[in-house]
Amino acid sequence: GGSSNNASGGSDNAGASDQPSSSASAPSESTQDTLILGRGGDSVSLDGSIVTDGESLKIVHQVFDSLLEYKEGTTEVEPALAEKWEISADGLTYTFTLRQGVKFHDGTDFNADAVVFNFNRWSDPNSEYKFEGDSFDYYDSMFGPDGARVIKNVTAKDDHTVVFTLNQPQAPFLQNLAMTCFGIASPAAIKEKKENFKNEPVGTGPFVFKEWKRNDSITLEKNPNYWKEGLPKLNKVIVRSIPDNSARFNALQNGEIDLMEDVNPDDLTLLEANTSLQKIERPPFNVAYIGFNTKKKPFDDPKVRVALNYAVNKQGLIDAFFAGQAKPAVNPMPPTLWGYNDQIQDYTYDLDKAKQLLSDAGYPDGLPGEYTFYAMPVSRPYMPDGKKVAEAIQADFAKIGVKVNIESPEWATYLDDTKAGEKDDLYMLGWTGDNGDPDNFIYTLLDKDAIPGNNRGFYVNENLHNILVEAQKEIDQNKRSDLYKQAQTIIHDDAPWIPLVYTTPILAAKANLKGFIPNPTGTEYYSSVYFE
Amino acid sequence: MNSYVLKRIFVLIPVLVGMTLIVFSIIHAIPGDPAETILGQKATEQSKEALREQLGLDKPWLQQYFMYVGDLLKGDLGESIRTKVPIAKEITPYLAATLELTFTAMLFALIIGINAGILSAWKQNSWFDYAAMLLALIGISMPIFWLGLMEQWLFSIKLHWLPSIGRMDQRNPLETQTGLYVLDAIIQGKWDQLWIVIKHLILPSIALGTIPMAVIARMTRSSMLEVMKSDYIRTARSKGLPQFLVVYKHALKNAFIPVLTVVGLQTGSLLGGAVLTETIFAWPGVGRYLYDAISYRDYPVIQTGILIIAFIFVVINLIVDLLYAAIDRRIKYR
Amino acid sequence: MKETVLEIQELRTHFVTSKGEVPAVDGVSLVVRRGEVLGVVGESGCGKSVTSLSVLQLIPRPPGKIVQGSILFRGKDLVALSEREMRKIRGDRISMIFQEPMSSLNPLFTIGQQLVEAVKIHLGLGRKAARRHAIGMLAKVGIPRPESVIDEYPHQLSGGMRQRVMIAMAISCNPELLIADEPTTALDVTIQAQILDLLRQLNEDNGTTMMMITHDLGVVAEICTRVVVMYAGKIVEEAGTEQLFENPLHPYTQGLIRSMPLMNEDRKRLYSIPGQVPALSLDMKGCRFADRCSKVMPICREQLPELEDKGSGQYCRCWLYSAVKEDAV
Amino acid sequence: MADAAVTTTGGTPPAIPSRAEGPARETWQSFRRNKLAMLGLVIIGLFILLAIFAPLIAPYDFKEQQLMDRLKAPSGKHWLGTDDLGRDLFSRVIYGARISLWVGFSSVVGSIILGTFLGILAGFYGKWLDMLISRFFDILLAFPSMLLAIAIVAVLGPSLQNALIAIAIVGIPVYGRLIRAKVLSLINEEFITAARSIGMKNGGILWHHILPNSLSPIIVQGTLGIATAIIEAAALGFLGLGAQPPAPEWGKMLADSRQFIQIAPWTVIFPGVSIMLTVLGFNLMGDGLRDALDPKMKN
Amino acid sequence: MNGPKPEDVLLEVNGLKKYYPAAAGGLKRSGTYVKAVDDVNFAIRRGETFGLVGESGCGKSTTGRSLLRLIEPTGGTILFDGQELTSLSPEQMRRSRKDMQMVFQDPFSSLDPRQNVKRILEEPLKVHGIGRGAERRQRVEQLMDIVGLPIGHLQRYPHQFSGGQRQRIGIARALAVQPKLIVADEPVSALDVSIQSQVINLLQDLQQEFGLTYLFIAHDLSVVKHICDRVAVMYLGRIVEIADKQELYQHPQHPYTQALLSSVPQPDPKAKRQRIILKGEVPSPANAPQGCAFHTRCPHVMDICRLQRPLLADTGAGHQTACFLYSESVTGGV
Ligand SMILES: Nc1ncnc2c1ncn2[C@@H]1O[C@H](COP(=O)(O)OP(=O)(O)OP(=O)(O)O)[C@@H](O)[C@H]1O
Ligand SMILES: Nc1ncnc2c1ncn2[C@@H]1O[C@H](COP(=O)(O)OP(=O)(O)OP(=O)(O)O)[C@@H](O)[C@H]1O
Ligand SMILES: [Mg+2]
Ligand SMILES: [Mg+2]
Repeated sequence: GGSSNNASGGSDNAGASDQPSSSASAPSESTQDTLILGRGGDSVSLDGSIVTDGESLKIVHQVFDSLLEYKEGTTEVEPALAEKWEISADGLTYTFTLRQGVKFHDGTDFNADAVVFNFNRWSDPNSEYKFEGDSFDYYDSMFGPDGARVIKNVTAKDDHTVVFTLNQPQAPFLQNLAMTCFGIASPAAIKEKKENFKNEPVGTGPFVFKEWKRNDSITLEKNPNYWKEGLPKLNKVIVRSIPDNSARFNALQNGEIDLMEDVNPDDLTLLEANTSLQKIERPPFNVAYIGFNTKKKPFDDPKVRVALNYAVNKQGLIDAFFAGQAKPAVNPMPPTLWGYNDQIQDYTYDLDKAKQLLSDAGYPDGLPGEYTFYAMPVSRPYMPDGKKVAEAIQADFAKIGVKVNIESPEWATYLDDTKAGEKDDLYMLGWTGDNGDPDNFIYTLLDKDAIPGNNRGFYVNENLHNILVEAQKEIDQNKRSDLYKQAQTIIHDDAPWIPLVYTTPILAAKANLKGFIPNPTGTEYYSSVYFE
Repeated sequence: MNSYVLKRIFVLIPVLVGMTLIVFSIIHAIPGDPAETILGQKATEQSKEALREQLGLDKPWLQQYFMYVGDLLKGDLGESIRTKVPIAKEITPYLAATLELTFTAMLFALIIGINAGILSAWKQNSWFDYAAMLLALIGISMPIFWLGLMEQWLFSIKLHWLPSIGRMDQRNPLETQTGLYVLDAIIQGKWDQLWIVIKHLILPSIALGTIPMAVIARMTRSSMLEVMKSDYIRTARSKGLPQFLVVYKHALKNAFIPVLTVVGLQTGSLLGGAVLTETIFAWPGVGRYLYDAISYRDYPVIQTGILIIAFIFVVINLIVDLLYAAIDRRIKYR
Repeated sequence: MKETVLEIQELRTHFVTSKGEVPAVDGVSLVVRRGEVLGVVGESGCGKSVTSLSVLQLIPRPPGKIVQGSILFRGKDLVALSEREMRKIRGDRISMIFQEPMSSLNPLFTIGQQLVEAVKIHLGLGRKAARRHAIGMLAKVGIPRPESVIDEYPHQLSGGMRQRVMIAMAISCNPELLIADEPTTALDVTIQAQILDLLRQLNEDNGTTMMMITHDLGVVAEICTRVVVMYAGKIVEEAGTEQLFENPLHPYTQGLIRSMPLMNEDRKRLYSIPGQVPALSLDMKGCRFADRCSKVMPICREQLPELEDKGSGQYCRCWLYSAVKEDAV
Repeated sequence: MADAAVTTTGGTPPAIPSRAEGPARETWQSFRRNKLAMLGLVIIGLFILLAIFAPLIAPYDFKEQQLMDRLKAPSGKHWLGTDDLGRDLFSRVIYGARISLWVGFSSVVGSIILGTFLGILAGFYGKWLDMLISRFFDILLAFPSMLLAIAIVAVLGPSLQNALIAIAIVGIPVYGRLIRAKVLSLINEEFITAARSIGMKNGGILWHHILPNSLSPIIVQGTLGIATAIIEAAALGFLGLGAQPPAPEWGKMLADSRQFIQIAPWTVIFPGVSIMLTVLGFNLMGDGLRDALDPKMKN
Repeated sequence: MNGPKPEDVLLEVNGLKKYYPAAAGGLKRSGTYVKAVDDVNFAIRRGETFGLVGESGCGKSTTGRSLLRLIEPTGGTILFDGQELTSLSPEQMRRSRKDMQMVFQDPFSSLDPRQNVKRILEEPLKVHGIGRGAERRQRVEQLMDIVGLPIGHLQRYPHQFSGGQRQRIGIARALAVQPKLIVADEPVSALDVSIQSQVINLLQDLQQEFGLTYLFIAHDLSVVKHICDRVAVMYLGRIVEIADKQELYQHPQHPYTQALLSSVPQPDPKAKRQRIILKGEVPSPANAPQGCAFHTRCPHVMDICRLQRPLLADTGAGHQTACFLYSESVTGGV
């Protein structure tokens, strides 16, 4: 508290001392043990294996543990449910020794059978635990689709030892296993709850799922038996969905929430001026892009795609909508990731050139007809306001004779629709890396294996596919790096996307919130968070 | 009286049938294949078929309708496509939230509206009358979503007087028994929490209640003026009754009848306006539930949500009708 | 001569409307004496009701206002009284019956609730006593089953019964003056006969002083002892009832009587007063009846005649009988 | 207050004016005396002019973006400031008037045509037809109107046109009932009996007596209805169920700008004020028309 | 004088009935009827004025309107100028209305407020295709002249006229098509005495000039006495007595007629007559008493009156009465 000289008068401490509002009657700040987090969208499902969106995984991350995990604030692999592991020389057999004494939230034991159960559920297309409408997209995209599975089988050697046998070596195998989506679920709970498991998840993580009020809040409570000593520090975490960025920011200023994601770039000045708040930067690890639906004419033509690439003013967008907290994107992966090809020159913003290229492609008067341009209805770390950016781009496209209509169905529908690829001609989306391997960008998003799935443009390039598969099998990181650079060149020329930006997502929190270490992947444990 | 009640209810039957028919048709009015619209194109034929079966789309139209009504009568309100949870179960907390909000808004509208109307009529052509009626006119012209935003801006963001969103400080949650937080807090005797709940209610109720308040104030005023001109008021005055008795006993009771109609109708504006208010104030009510269902194309939820709100509306108007008859004994004879 | 109960002097009651100020009552003076029934007759809109409402200070204000004049009730000027003091008189010492029995009772209260109000206030009776009193009054005005009627609502009664209730209400505090504003106009003849009978009884048995407003000369002949004839806001003639019918002086009164179809004699053709009642306005001059009068003289259009005593209690406002007229022209 | 009624009090013959006055002329005269109503007329007139001459008045193209100039406060260059895409707010507000007025007028005209048709059928021909149509009205009215509009748009898909259709449908029973009640009361008027007694046909009675006499409540309700329709369209726009970008619909503009309420309040204030003013204008005018046309029909 | 000779009769009504279903309070129709007009018989001769008197609600208007089939009668026959009206098709009926017209009671509501006098008077001409252009205009001006209104007032609207003038417009409209019969439903009861005599005189003049036949409905017995040749007295949907004017007023037979006549206040303070004051009020036609409808109030009630309904029977000299006092079977009892 205390007075200050900032712009908004004496109200430096929006949350507490100045007004006798809600927060004032909360128990004194020092003993606060509930974290209220505000974010832009609700989760789609709380079964991490069937979703790919960050808002779902954020919660899944708190409830489930994977065999491995990333060190706080990085993408380095650390032991988690697996204490140690051995890799066979051919890279085809991994033997994990599991942590003992760990229990699921429902009281059942975590053991090798549970691991086997989970992996079988994901890999067996006929598993009785694959429920109506579900698909294990992440599994398919990280470990190959049915028919081209990387993992041959998973067996329990004893109660605490699991053996993975691979069909082929996979370089980022451990990296992949550490992903949130491969959190181990309680088999008993899945068997009991069936379809409803995705609404009432049960894992071994630091927080126990308590309640989900759709589109309002998810309540998590401390797991008293958590295997990490002394954690979690919080008693309770409430994650609220407040779609409007500024409403969320208001709530933070007003003390109604403690931590918010995705600060509106336009609100940065307010945030920095407010001494009762702190600004938190997430290490940049994402890319936002516009994808072409290459199934549809005329976007099956690379010339058209390249032409449109010239029609986007990335720097203008960054200045306008990102408050400078972003860089123009060139490649489908962020420059902070190894293997980034910095030789590639971006397409410049040049409407005349764009027109010229369209004309070359056989469209001297612009593209015929009107196209549906899906713009994200929610705020994402890589894209605070998709609809507005889309509107700006819409105007530029119009100048070169490309008429697009913006549509923004609700988020889950949006993801479904773009995955189906029937309604949209262009779509805006982005990706935050979740395991620190280029594979997780390029293969996941642009390989033909990721159809249907994350390759929402239905972009198929055999050449690229071969390179990516080779890179997966290659163990030597330098060689892999070269392969990925080669892949980026192909992609640049083929232009299945218009890469937009790499952003540094901004979070804001109350000044007295400590121990929050943002992870580049966008998901972090709240277990070490506490209030001063 | 009882036969009057029965008659009123009887008259409602065709309306209820029509309502279910309209709501039932929602899913049929979707252009193209509803199953595909809901599930998306990539859905397997198998899952589409399953959904059609769940929704009963595979049967003849009339049979579908009877099944639908049959389910409703059994209390089965369908299942959400998105969450697979029975809607009857899922909707309850939202319903409570909406009822609390609309009730508070109506209370606010009634208390201020009726009193302003009486005063205006009493002091006809005074500055108070002019000011109140101008304000009321502005009130009925106010887009409530804008009013809500402005309130939020002024009272939460600028002045920090009141919370901007939600029903309750989540750090300090309330054990819910009835789902109506005010009631819960009172039952449990948690007075400081009651205060927090009330503070959360103020802004959205004002936003939602402004239009009904303005309408009620105008109606009360004109109805009072009308009644004050009537012969029986002259009779009452000729008996030498004091003015306050004339106004509050003889006039108000008569003037209240048209006001009551308006109150009934305005609950419709409240229930409809809840969608907007709840969106702005992140109020976890049926309006928002419904709004979300629309964006998710969760048609069973849309159908049921609309049906429930319309049903509440119909019931409230039935109550209003019965209240009439209680106030005015002539009505049953008409 | 009996003592004076009410004396109206030069009463002017105006209404302010969008079309200007309307002098609905334009200098009316009259006297009501104890025990008599004074009739006030005249065509629709001539100001009968406004006169009577002025007495009780029940003119809607705005648009109405008493511009001038005094209304002396037992020597006290009602115009000067405060609303509070006036309330003590209304319903207690002066009470009133209105024309429309249908709308003059509050539809939402029972007969009893409406009857006891005045009794409680003016006679200070308790609940039970007031009710007993009310039942007694209902019986007195000839309502069958008063014990059950008292708990009924107005809509359950017929027009005649309602008018009886109104009368019961009006006489329940035993008023010194009862003003009846067209009490039978809305009723059928057979019912009208019943009500007139009741009123006559009240006058004869209890000696209730009445001011009876009507447009029907038949009613006047039936019940009134003295009559005042009004035309366009002014009194044009005043006389004892028999005198008036025998020897009407004012051409308007004459015309009125001659234009009525009669039961007991055959008239080949009715007399008809040409034209219609003039619209009231402040800038009328001369005799209000001049335009329709068959005996009109130049002065009639110029100057308003005074209401003059023509002997034996008959007064008339007409130049025909005025001595001044020759000088004036 | 409403002294227009005085002409019919008692049997007093009204002062007969030298020139014959039609009801329309009298209405206008009593309307003109009502200052608030005239204010409403002026407001509406202003917005109508803005809408008609938008291309001439608007200093910029309403969809022209100047990303460099985004969220600029009102100034000489941009009278009402710019929005977050650097579009001139003044121009957008002016073009927005087109959309709102169009939606208001056309949806109300639509509901009036259908409502009047059904209302007359029900009121005039009665019997089972009346039963059927009245129930239909009851059913539509059983849904809160905003909700029904949302439901209709949910089925038809979000667009300005569908919003317009929804609003029009929601309005049908309002006018239908009004007309039906009016017809029913007119039918009992003696001049209708008189028309029948001189041998007039039903069609003639409808056309020459019933319709002209039903017009005034319809005009009043229609004017007020435009106000409602504009608010409803804006509400649908606000929820994203109405006009789609880059259409400068006021409700949509509000929704898109609400996140800038703190840093650029003008982006929220001006569209809101525009909605309120137009709606206020129609409400004032509707009130005035009611007092002038039909002093007895209060609320 | 015996009953009218057939060729003299313009209108003959036999067994005319009009029943309205009674509105019931409960769920179902009560099955009872309001017998507004119940078996009414009378005949009107050419050129005479036939009076129909009775108290409010006794069915006078219903009778009058049924004659023109403005109300569809429930039963009975109407023979007009040799033609049976009840069997005509609606279109034929519409055309034959040219010969029978109505004048209404309420001078305010019987003229369309949105039409000026010219249009009001032209309407019947247009409907029956009488004249066109200049001819029609001439006819309209002629009508104005006949009823004594200045031609300069043709462009005026009804509200710009006084009650008496409006009644003249109504009469002019009825005259426009040169009817044989005019049903005048209380044409003067809304008017002040001084105006009333103007209209009565006008009606009488017109009758002379055009040889009109009137059915003159009224509740004012003195007016009826003045204008009519023969008079019928109605009570509760039935005619209880018909006679020539002089006969009826001098020798009323039916106890109701007697009471009625004695109730009329006489503008003659010296005429102290024996007054018959009836007990009670007119029963509602929804539950009319059994037997003679008047027996509940009749001072001469006999046992038979409660059981049986007396028929209208000739008691000599064309005087018809429906009362057991005058029927032979019970004469001995009196
Ligand atoms: N509230 C009012 N506002 C304006 N003018 C009024 C009002 N009340 C009465 N007047 C005018 O006062 C005049 C006298 O009215 P009043 O009611 O006294 O007539 P009346 O003689 O009682 O007629 P009636 O027989 O119709 O009752 C009328 O011309 C009328 O226009
Ligand atoms: N449409 C109707 N539905 C039901 N009952 C009706 C209807 N019209 C008239 N009645 C009833 O029929 C009876 C006779 O009505 P009618 O109008 O003929 O009486 P009236 O003699 O003309 O009376 P008034 O003197 O009041 O004009 C009344 O009791 C009335 O309540
Ligand atoms: Mg009067
Ligand atoms: Mg009648």
